[in-house]
Amino acid sequence: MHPLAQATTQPLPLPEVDWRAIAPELALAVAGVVLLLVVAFWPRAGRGVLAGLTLAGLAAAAALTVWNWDLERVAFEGAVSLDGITRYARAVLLAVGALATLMVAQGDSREGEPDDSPPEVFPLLLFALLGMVLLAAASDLLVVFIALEILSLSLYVMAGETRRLAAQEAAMKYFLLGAFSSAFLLYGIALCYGATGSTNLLEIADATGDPTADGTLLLAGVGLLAVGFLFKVSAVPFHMWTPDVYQGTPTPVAAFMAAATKVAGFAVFLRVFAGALGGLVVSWRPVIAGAAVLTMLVGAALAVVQTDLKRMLAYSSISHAGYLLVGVAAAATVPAGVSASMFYLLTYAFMVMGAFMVVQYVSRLGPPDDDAIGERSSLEDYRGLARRHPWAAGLLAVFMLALTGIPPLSGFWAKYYVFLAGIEAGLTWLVVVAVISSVISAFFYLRVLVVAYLQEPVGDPGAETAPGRTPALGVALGLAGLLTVAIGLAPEALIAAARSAERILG
Amino acid sequence: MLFGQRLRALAGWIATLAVAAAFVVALAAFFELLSHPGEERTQILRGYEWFTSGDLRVAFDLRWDPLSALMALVVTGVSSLIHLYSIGYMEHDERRETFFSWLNLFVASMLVLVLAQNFLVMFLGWEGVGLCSYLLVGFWFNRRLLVVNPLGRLVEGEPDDTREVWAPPAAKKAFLANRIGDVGFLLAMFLIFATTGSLDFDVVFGEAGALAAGTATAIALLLFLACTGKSAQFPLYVWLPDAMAGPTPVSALIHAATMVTAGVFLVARTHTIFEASGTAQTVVLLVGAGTALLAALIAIGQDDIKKILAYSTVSQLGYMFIGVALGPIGYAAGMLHLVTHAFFKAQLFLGAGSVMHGNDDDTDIKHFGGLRSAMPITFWTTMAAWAAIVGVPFTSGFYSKDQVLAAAFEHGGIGLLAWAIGVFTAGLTAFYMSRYVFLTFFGERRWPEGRHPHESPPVMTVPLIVLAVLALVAGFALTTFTGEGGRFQAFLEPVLGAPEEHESLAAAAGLSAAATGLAAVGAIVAWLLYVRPFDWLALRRRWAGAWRPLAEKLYVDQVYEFFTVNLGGALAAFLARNVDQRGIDGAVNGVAELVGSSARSGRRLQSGLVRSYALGVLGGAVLIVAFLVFRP
Amino acid sequence: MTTYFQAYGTFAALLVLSIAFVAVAFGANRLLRPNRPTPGKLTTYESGMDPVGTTWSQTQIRYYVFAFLFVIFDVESVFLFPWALVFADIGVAAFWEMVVFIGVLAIGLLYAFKKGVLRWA
Amino acid sequence: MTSSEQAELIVFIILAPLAVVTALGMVLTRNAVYSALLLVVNFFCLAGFYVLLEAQFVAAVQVIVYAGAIMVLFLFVLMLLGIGNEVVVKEQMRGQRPAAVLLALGLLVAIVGALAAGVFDAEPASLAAANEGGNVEAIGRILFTRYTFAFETAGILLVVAAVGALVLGKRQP
Repeated sequence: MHPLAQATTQPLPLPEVDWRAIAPELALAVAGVVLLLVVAFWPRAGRGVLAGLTLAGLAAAAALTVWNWDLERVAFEGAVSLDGITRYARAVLLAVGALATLMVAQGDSREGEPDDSPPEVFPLLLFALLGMVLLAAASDLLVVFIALEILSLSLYVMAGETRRLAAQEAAMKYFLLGAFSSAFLLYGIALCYGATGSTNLLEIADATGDPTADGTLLLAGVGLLAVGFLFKVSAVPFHMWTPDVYQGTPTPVAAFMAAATKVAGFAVFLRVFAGALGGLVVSWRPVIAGAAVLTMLVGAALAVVQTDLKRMLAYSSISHAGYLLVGVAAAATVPAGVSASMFYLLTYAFMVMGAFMVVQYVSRLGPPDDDAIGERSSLEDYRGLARRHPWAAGLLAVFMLALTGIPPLSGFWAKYYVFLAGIEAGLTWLVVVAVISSVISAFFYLRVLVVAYLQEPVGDPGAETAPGRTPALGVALGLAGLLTVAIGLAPEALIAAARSAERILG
Repeated sequence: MLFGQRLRALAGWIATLAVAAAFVVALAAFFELLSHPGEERTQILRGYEWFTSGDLRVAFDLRWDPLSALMALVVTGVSSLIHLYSIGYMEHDERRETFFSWLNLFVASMLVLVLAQNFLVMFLGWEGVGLCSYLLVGFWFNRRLLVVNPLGRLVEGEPDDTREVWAPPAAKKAFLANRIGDVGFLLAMFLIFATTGSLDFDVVFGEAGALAAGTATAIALLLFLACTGKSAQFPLYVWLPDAMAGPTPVSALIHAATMVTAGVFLVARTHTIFEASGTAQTVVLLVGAGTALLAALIAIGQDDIKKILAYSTVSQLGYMFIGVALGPIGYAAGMLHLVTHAFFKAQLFLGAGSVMHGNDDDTDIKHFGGLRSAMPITFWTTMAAWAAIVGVPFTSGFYSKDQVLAAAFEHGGIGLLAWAIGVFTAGLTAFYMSRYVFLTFFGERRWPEGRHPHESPPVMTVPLIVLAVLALVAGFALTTFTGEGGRFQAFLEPVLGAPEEHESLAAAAGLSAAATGLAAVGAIVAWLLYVRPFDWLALRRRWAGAWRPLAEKLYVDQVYEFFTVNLGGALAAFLARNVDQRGIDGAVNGVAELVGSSARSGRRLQSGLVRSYALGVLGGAVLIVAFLVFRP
Repeated sequence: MTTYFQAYGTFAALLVLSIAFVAVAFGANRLLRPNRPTPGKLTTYESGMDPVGTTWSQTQIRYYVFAFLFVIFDVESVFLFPWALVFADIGVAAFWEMVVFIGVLAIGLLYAFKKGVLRWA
Repeated sequence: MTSSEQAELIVFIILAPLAVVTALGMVLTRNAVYSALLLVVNFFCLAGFYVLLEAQFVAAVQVIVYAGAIMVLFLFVLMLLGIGNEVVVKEQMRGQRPAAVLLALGLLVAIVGALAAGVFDAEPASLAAANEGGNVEAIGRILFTRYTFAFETAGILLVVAAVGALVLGKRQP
């Protein structure tokens, strides 16, 4: 029955407030608001204080996530659902948020220099995380849209947080194209509502089970939903903004975007496509598979020709989105596809953040650029890094090898599981393409190592400035490196946790 | 600081001792293994459990059986000698501690590869050796590096060379070939898991016989694709000669003795899978034989001593593949050739390194001659290895090559073709190897004025002597203590299976005579051409039509280059120009444009890029929606 | 019973009337007035001063911030109408719902206030 | 056809072409202010459509928020940029316009195809039941019960938007 009609024929049901179900989200919202007020009322609060408060908020949310770990229910009349995807995504997102906080806290100013980054970046980070966590938990297309907009708006502003022209340009591009794609998503939601009479994923799932209905209208909506999600996870051909934006934005924000947006985007992708629209898998699978092929190959091929590390990482993140799409394509028929994708997101988030952390570290080595265009992230700046900064180079090697998918590191397992799920779902051809793409990708990851380990630094080494004290960045780097190695050596527990994410409540 | 300096000086010794210790441990474990009866000689070390979930159990399990013991002994033994040699060879390199750490990393990876008990651990080693090889080949390239991006922005190097995409070309080639091979390994691994549900060797090999023929063929051929990359077989062999650009000990260790034999080892290790597919075995046989012949021909045309040895390695690897493609009768022969080749080819490379060391790093064979008296130890040890590779009776190469050829003959059918090619190639081998030693050590002195060739220090010559002795006696020692196929075969039988009873080896004597005779002819021709006072360069000019193709490596590289560099470069440039418009320089342009427009945010849209991005989004949306609405 | 569209008849009539009123007033004006333009008459009236520059002058960024805040609170106010209508039916829960909603927005306003965006200096 | 349906048709026939023409005019005109004003007219047409569909609340929102607040914002932005020194739109990449037109038409065809396949066979849900007690009240009922959660999150969205605008606005030189 039409939900509007339903509302009037019954006495007004008072909404049951399930505080516990959304406790982590509430914690994030409260923390964000508190940080906003701190920024407003205490303008001289240092970045350390703000970062500490942010981390406290994240810790509270994490504690509540753990408290809620075994909760499985649909809350707020189907607005959010607590299931494996939700809790796994919550955990990963909060960890990513903590690392991003450390990176942001470090900033790019050195001792004695004023910081260009505004203090608002901390509350915005929390709001962005709130949007992401909500997106991962949303079980109603309306909530999906609102959550997506919360995270997008926060990211637009964060992308342009510094006065650098490149950052401003990145923010503008991201905003314009993001708004454009949101329009598609919204139209998709409208068409889905029109076709099924509901925006609730469970009810949409029921509607897809009706064999008599002509699904064309719904499929058009599904296609537009796919456009919106594919844009967020930067899949080809909706990827063009990614390199420009990652290159232009401040490195901490780029890292956050690369890691966290993917986690949230794929969580909702899995929930909507593998969950609610699982009945239509025959129709949408070619779309996702086609996008996966394009994404993997275009991402890898274009990464090869880059000479800027941030830009290269952007293309690399595009090709990783392609591998994840293999997981999504498999997920509707093979539950392992869900767990493989979630595990992939976990490992990918730490690897890519780690890589960006090294970028942030290296960008501090050169003299601060006067033209204020962008950050120092050209491959040139990495020549001979191993001799000057063996630790940074060593960590860079760990992240690059993990991104390549070389066995003892976490990235290998991620690929391995996703590819296995693909084969299990009968998408062997797709896996073949994925393997070929991952082979191409080794080319550019290892090139970074060649530059760092085999080449002599250019110019006068004396011109290099000290990176300054980087306690926050150091901790973040250590954590990311440790996680990447540790997950590689002992992936079992995390895979088991991902397995529990296989059941989608809708 | 002082301590650091001293440590740097000691780096080579520390690394050498570490590998030597590994060798001692391997030796002890080997004798422990021998104390068990044949059937119980497979021990599995249940190592660190990577994880178990569901039906998949992956652990860092190691396997100690005759095959892996053999490989481990060869790897650690030869490595110890080469490490020792490197102390002298790399004495003046300022980054020698880096060199030794990578060399050690290589040995560790190689051990992981040969000791693996499942495909995943093996893949770990497989990738590890590839990575080290890549790094070590590129070790010296920072001296004359060419980094040119596809859009032609030169970072360093020749200003008009825009073909090289980014890295030292040799390392790049090695990398590409190996990555193509890795596709094979990965896909084979997925296929194995998809069909047998496990990656553990025991489980997989237990089910290998029950595989459908098509599946077995697919897995075997994918594995063999990996082998052609790692072990430099046709069509992926082209990287190995180029990899000679690395330091010579690297060539000796990685590109002659150990890593390149990993493919042979892989076929032997997974022999049950290959046995399940006759097609795959035939392919291996033909590729091995073809590569042996092709590389031997090209070796004749080379003037660079390391290139000659590199093509020789490719050719000898071909022999090994012939051996392991033949089934149980050939496995032991192929593995024996692997062992003996490790000794004599390592010696040859180290000898070549010694020659280079004493001749200002010159590698052109035309600039040597008569070095016999200047570097006697190098000369005599190289002659020992020469005897082995040429197949002088009772040297190690004689036994191993002979056994491979005998097995091929016995195998019959397509094996006869391999046998014929092998015998003919033996003649070619004798010719080009003789050419190498004659032009280097015999005849008149051709080195330029002012050069004073000198013998290398003991730290380099001791390994030469040890390897030379091994090259002479290893074959005899390993085979002739017992009859019937030899002790070596019996040792490997628990792993590789016993051949069916074969007829008396009466014919074998005749067969070896054929190969030995042809080799003698090759050596004599080389003597006539290169040792007698004879203007062989004039001969070469007269027969330029025949010479050119050999010198030009039969044009295989050119064909590849056309496809990879021209087409690949064009594709990359096309992508950079048309798909990623900002590409490499675009980012700067875009910003410059912004600066020009005084950074008013509204103007930014005029750059046109955002519009084209939006068009991309729109185009994708139309495609997707149209596909779903008007679905077929 | 009046139909849905008849209910809008009055509204439509009012619309037509108001447009007609303006049209008639200006039309009559144009028909009746004399028309003798001089350069002085055609200049923009700026309290007797000579106008400087073009009619388009760049406004301050401040306006944009105000406009933006206006949009946000406009949206907020829109929600108040349906809320007021059903408030009685739902009861106290509805009250708290709106308190939370407005409270969150009020914090935004507080932030803007403390940041001094609302001051005109 | 009842008189009500007739009235509906007449209004639609008046509004639909107007909506299309103003939309096209908005895109095609070179003067940004005309463009903005045409957009206002277009918003009013949309409001008319909503009235036709008996969604009075949405119609009112359309007028208040879009034609009112958002248009004001647009005009401020236009003034901020200074229309006087008009930017000559230069085509940087040839073929963008025709490509855009073609793709837009493609999307139109695809969506119309979907609507044609889906809308006409569907059983329309009862508008009367949905609008019982008045359109605004019906919306209030569902918004403050079933969609409470979305409603509150929308509040956060608005705050984020406000903070973002202030942060970016304050940074301008």
